[in-house]
Amino acid sequence: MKGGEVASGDAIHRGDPVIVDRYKVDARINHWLTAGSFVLLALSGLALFHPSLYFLTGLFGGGSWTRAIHPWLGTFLFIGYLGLFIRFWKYNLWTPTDGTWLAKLHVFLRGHEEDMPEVGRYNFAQKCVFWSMTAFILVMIGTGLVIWEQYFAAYTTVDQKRLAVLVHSMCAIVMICIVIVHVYGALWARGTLTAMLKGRVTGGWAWRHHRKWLRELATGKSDQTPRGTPAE
Amino acid sequence: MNMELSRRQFLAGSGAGLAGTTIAALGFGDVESAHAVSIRPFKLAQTKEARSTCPYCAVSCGMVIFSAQSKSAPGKMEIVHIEGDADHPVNRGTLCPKGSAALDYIRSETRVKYPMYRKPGANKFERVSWDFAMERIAKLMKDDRDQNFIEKNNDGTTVNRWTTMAFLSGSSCTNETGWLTWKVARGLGLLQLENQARI
Amino acid sequence: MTNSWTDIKNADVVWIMGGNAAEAHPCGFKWVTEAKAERGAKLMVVDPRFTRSAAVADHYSPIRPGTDIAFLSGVVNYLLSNDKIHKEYVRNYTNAAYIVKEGYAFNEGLFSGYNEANRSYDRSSWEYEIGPDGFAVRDLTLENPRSVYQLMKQHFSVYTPETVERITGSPKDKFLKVADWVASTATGDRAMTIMYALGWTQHSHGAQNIRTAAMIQLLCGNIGVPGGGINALRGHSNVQGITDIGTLTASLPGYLAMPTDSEPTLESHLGKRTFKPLQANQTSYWQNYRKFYVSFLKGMYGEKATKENEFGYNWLPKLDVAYDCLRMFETMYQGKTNGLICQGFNPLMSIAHTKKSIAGLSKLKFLVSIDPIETDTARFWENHGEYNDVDPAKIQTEVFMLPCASFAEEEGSLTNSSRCVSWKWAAAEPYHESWRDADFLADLFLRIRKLYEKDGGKGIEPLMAVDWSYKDPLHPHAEEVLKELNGKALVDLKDGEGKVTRAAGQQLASFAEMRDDGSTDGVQWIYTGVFGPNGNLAQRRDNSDPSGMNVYGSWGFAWPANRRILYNRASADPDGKPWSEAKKYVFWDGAKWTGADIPDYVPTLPPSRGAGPFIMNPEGVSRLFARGMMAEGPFPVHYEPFEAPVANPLFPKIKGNPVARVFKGDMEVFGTAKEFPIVATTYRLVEHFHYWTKGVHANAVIQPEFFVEISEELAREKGITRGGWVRVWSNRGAVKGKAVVTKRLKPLKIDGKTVHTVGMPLNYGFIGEAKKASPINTLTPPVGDANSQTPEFKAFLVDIEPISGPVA
Amino acid sequence: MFPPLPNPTTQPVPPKFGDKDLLRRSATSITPPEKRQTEVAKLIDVSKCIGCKACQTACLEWNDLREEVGVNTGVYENPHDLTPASWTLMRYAEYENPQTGNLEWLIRKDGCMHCEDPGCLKACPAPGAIVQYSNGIVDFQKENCIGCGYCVKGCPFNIPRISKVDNKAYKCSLCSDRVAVGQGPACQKACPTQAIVFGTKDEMKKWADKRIADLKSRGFANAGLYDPPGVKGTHVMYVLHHADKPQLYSGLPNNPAISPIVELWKGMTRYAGFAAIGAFAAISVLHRVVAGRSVVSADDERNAKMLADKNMMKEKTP
Repeated sequence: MKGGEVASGDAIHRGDPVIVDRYKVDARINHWLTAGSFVLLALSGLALFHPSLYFLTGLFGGGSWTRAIHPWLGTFLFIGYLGLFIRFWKYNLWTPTDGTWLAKLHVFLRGHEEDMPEVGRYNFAQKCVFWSMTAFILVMIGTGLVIWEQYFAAYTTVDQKRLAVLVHSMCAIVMICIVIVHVYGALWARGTLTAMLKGRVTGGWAWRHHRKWLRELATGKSDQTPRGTPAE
Repeated sequence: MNMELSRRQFLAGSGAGLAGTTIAALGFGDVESAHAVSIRPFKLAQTKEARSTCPYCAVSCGMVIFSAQSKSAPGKMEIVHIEGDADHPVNRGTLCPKGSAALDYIRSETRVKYPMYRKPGANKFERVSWDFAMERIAKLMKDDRDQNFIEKNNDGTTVNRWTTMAFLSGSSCTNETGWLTWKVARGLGLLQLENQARI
Repeated sequence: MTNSWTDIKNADVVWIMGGNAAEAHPCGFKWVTEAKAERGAKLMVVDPRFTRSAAVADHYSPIRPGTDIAFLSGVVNYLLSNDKIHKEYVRNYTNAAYIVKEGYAFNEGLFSGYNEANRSYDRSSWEYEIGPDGFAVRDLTLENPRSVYQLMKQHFSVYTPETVERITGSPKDKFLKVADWVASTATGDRAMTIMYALGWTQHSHGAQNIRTAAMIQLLCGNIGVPGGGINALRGHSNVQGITDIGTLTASLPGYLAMPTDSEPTLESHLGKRTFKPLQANQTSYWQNYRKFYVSFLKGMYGEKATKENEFGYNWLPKLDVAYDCLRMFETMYQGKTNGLICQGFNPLMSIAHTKKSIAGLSKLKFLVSIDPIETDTARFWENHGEYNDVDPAKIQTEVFMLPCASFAEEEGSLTNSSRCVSWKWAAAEPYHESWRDADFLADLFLRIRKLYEKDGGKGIEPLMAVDWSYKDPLHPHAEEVLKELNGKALVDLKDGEGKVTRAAGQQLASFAEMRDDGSTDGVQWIYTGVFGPNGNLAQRRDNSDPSGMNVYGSWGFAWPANRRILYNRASADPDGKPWSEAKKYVFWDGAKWTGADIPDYVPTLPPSRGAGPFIMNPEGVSRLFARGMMAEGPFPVHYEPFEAPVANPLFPKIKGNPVARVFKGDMEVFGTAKEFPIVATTYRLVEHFHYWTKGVHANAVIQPEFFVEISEELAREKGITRGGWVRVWSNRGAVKGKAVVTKRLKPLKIDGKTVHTVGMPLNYGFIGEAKKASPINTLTPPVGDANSQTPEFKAFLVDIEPISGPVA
Repeated sequence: MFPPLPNPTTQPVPPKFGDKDLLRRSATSITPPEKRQTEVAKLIDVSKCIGCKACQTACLEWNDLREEVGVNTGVYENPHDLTPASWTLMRYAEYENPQTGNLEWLIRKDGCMHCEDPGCLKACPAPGAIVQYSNGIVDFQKENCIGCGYCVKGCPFNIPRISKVDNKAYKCSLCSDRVAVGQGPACQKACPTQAIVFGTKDEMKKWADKRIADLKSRGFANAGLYDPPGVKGTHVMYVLHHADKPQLYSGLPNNPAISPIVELWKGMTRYAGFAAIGAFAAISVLHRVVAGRSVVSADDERNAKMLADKNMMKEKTP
């Protein structure tokens, strides 16, 4: 692929350890706002999903408020995610490496990333999260509008609403699962959270998880052929 | 040290995660049981009832009219509900869409509230007092009667009629009003006296 | 109504025609659904539209508006030619056996004695042959060719099912089913009730519509029996009572007559009206006319009414001509009326030819409207765009709009359609600044009197002669007025042996107690008994039904004499035995008349005396042959409406009703079938009451806007879509409304020609909460029935076109 | 005639049912009373209905509802549909009967059917916003309603409406306040032809049999009672001349039941959902335990340093 793996603002700072800038501040704000709205959405959604969780409406000032706020949070999340999408979509495009990477997934899960093919800014798993979130958010906003009584009741039949509410709740579940994976991934790979909190990672982190990205960053040129010797 | 940082963050995060359940423990869960069912209190309790007759068609259904102390005009009774009189042999408590809505008639927005007067050529009504209206009407009637009352016709027969004045009498008025109308109209010598019987 | 609302439950066949009881009288209609549910009665509806009455009917037949006489005459012909009549009833209780005198004739659609110049008849030939004994000659075999029976057979023979279909458009099979069901009640053990309303009266031949129906009922023996009768479903809650009172141009209370110029003395008036019997032993109750008249005068003028001054007879205004509504507005239109008081009346909406009404009202010096809610009439001078396009500056009328107490804010008595007088109590004081009608009338009358006392003026004597001795003259109390209607003894009333039967000052128990010597008063003889010595019977609320025949004799008071079914003596055969157990009602028990009701008969007069059951008539029997009573003739004839899509198929030369009154200049406002090919009819909607409820929110909600009902066929033809706007115009004006395209209206084949009918509700105007609309009478023709002058609202000609929408 | 109930009393009377008689309560698990109250029912005899709309105005007046004045759209229905302020509505259908060739004007009073198995209540997420009394009345509790509109989706008859004003759901309450003092619903009291009668469900079924027999005698072979089993019966029932074709009556459902979609949504989805979430969380924890954390080694740092130094020195030297 042409565009390369390097996003604007990515940079290397020599030193020990080497520090690499991965996320600019606006990207981080964008991410955390989106993340926050997701959490609130999940809580308000679950509150209306099952009586045993209705108590969660307490967090939003009661049932009516929950009902009123939830769709607006959804709208907010949609916009937020749109920002992330515009920022990162090109680094999430399919590359041949993703195929070989996927083939050695078991190795990755065992934590032996040193034996994995070098990946760019994002590995295959992260790309999956990215694209599935994109897809589900589209479905959620769509079905969400259908069941947004206050403004859109008139535009659809009851049967369409019924289907929408079913799809909406099912997709919500799947999304929550994906986010669990996403969050776990971030916690599992030590140093990852810092990327989103402080915006930087150590060179070692980059070398281990996104070597191709690091190389490009260092050489300034996008080159498919790995230089030097594989890490031992 | 970055790692340390992140760990602390993580704990903090999980702490936040706990918050929900803690709140539950604090009794959010009791929200349900706090609410009791509410059946609207029966609104006719403590009202005064009067037996009346529907003002509309000539089935003349029996009505029960419920009234209570007015909130707007203290001391006055205000009609709060109307329904059919179940004791009435004809309607047996039923009412048609007009009768069922008779309350909206009594409190109609187009109800005349005060005597209103329209001057010749004017394009609006103005509010006047009853005394002004009645005095003016009596005057207009007397003047016209004095001009146009016929005591004897050409053959010299006493006819005592006043043909330039007309009275349309309402067929929803009571029999008593009807008779007073007849008496007043004929007493003045009116022949142009009609009601809705023909139309 | 001859019978009562609750009596409808006793019917085996219910025939609704010229009315729409389910929509105009829903709570009375309950007794139709009860008859169906409880005794398997059959309901048939004949109407130009498939109405909400038809929705629950067992049989429906369409009909072209204004052709009811042809349809009904077809039934008469069916009954006579198939001999499906109640022979004994017809022979003994109708004038079928009476011989009509020589000279009476009918040809080319006209009866003997027609005078084309003044559009009226010399009715002298429409009479019985009088025998040497001074009584009318009869032939109880009914075979004499000049007997009413034979003349009828001949007269109605032209109305064959085919002819009926040709004129009315009612398919032959549907017509025959109706005729057959009618015939099924000519047996004495089954009864049919006929329910009609303004669908029959609002025609240039309205009275004859009803007469023809009455004849059918007589032929079947359905008058005077439970579940039978001919029942007029009246409009307003007290239109019956107000009609009884007689606030009608030519009426006195209790159906007594106003004096006319040709009756200079009381005797000259009474002489004409105290009818001698036309058969031996007949009651001819109108012989008592003078007692009622004198008692009335005593009530009207009290002390001042004496034998010497003919009880004040000459104080009453004398009628030069009858000022019915149509003439009223004609007179107004001619500028001959200066003042008008509208008491709970909205004439701008209810009188034909609105353009003319507006012009008339504009010529008034002053208009007074007293009504609980605003009426279109009170604001006739106000510009409401296309709905009432007038220029206030050009209208010099002084207008007073006075607030009146609503029904719930006053007490008094009302008389329902089945003549039952019952009391209502006030639920609250009058709202806002409104007055009770009584207070308005008293105040007005006393103010005018005061002005005369002060300044003098014309016609003081008759004005001052009126008795106004109420406890509080400014606020007459309802109960004292009802007492006045009932009447009392002014001196001790004694019987033959000098025994006091009624002490001076006591209320009379019955009009039988009334005297013609001034010793009794009582302005409303038919109500006498309502407030007798035992108090106010209108307030009775005992709803027990001792006979089990749905007769509630202890609820209120039904005039006359608390009778619930009129002519009920006819429910028994000449020997006084019930025609059948099923219809046992009033009968002779050997000593007296008894049964479920107060006998409409002298209680102790044995059947052997042969007095007929129709005691008001000098014949003692009912009239199939109307003698001189009807303007159009003794038998009904099919005349087309003044605006008809075809020429009269029977008598092509005759336009409309040959004796209907048409004012000078009004002939021109009629449209022709060439310009206006579509028949139009107007009607009430169940959701609304006349022109009031457009000002009542909830009713405006459930039927908010004027519309025009048209058939799918006409819609296709004209390119009109459901809910789209249409313009309907007649030779007198145009209205606009939404189109309700429906299967419930169908084009009919009339005399080989396809005729469309459109229907329009009359309940909308430019004042109120409902959407504004032009008054429907913008379209209707200003011609009335020849007897009652009821306007022809139910059949006229229009054209229709789709439009884009009104220019607001 | 069905004996009319006496006029209402103006004396205060304690309601005949309440909290203790709850059969179901939305989003709440309650133990129903061991003794159930006699089931009540409103019977609507379509064959006696004259479509006069007295039920509509009576309902407006009794429940203090203020509906808007609309327009005519070429039909008799007004308003054009049920609304938060119109809990009942006359629906008119013109049907040309192919058997008889006669036109039939089928007029049906639409409104809440008070199902024995109430879809609205089952769909409702707000505890106590919808309750079902043991006498069969399904009532909305405004103060608990959150306006989510789930009841709309749950109802097989498409009855509840959400107010744009206060965002609460509204529908016929069967005049629970009147029934509680021994009166019938306002619409039933008004109905001029007793096309609406009210009593115990058994009484109503008996009464219906009588009406059905009458209709059959008048040639309506398929006359029958509409008490759909799909919702375990209703407490508002119809007598229909064509019980075999309910849809003729302005689309009365042939065989109504809570939509399978709603059942799936309110049933399986919940449990599957929680299971899935639980599973993912569990797997994560498990993976953490088994695979440990992915840690950056010193080598990695060194390699990164080498890489950085190499390239960046290059850049420096001219």
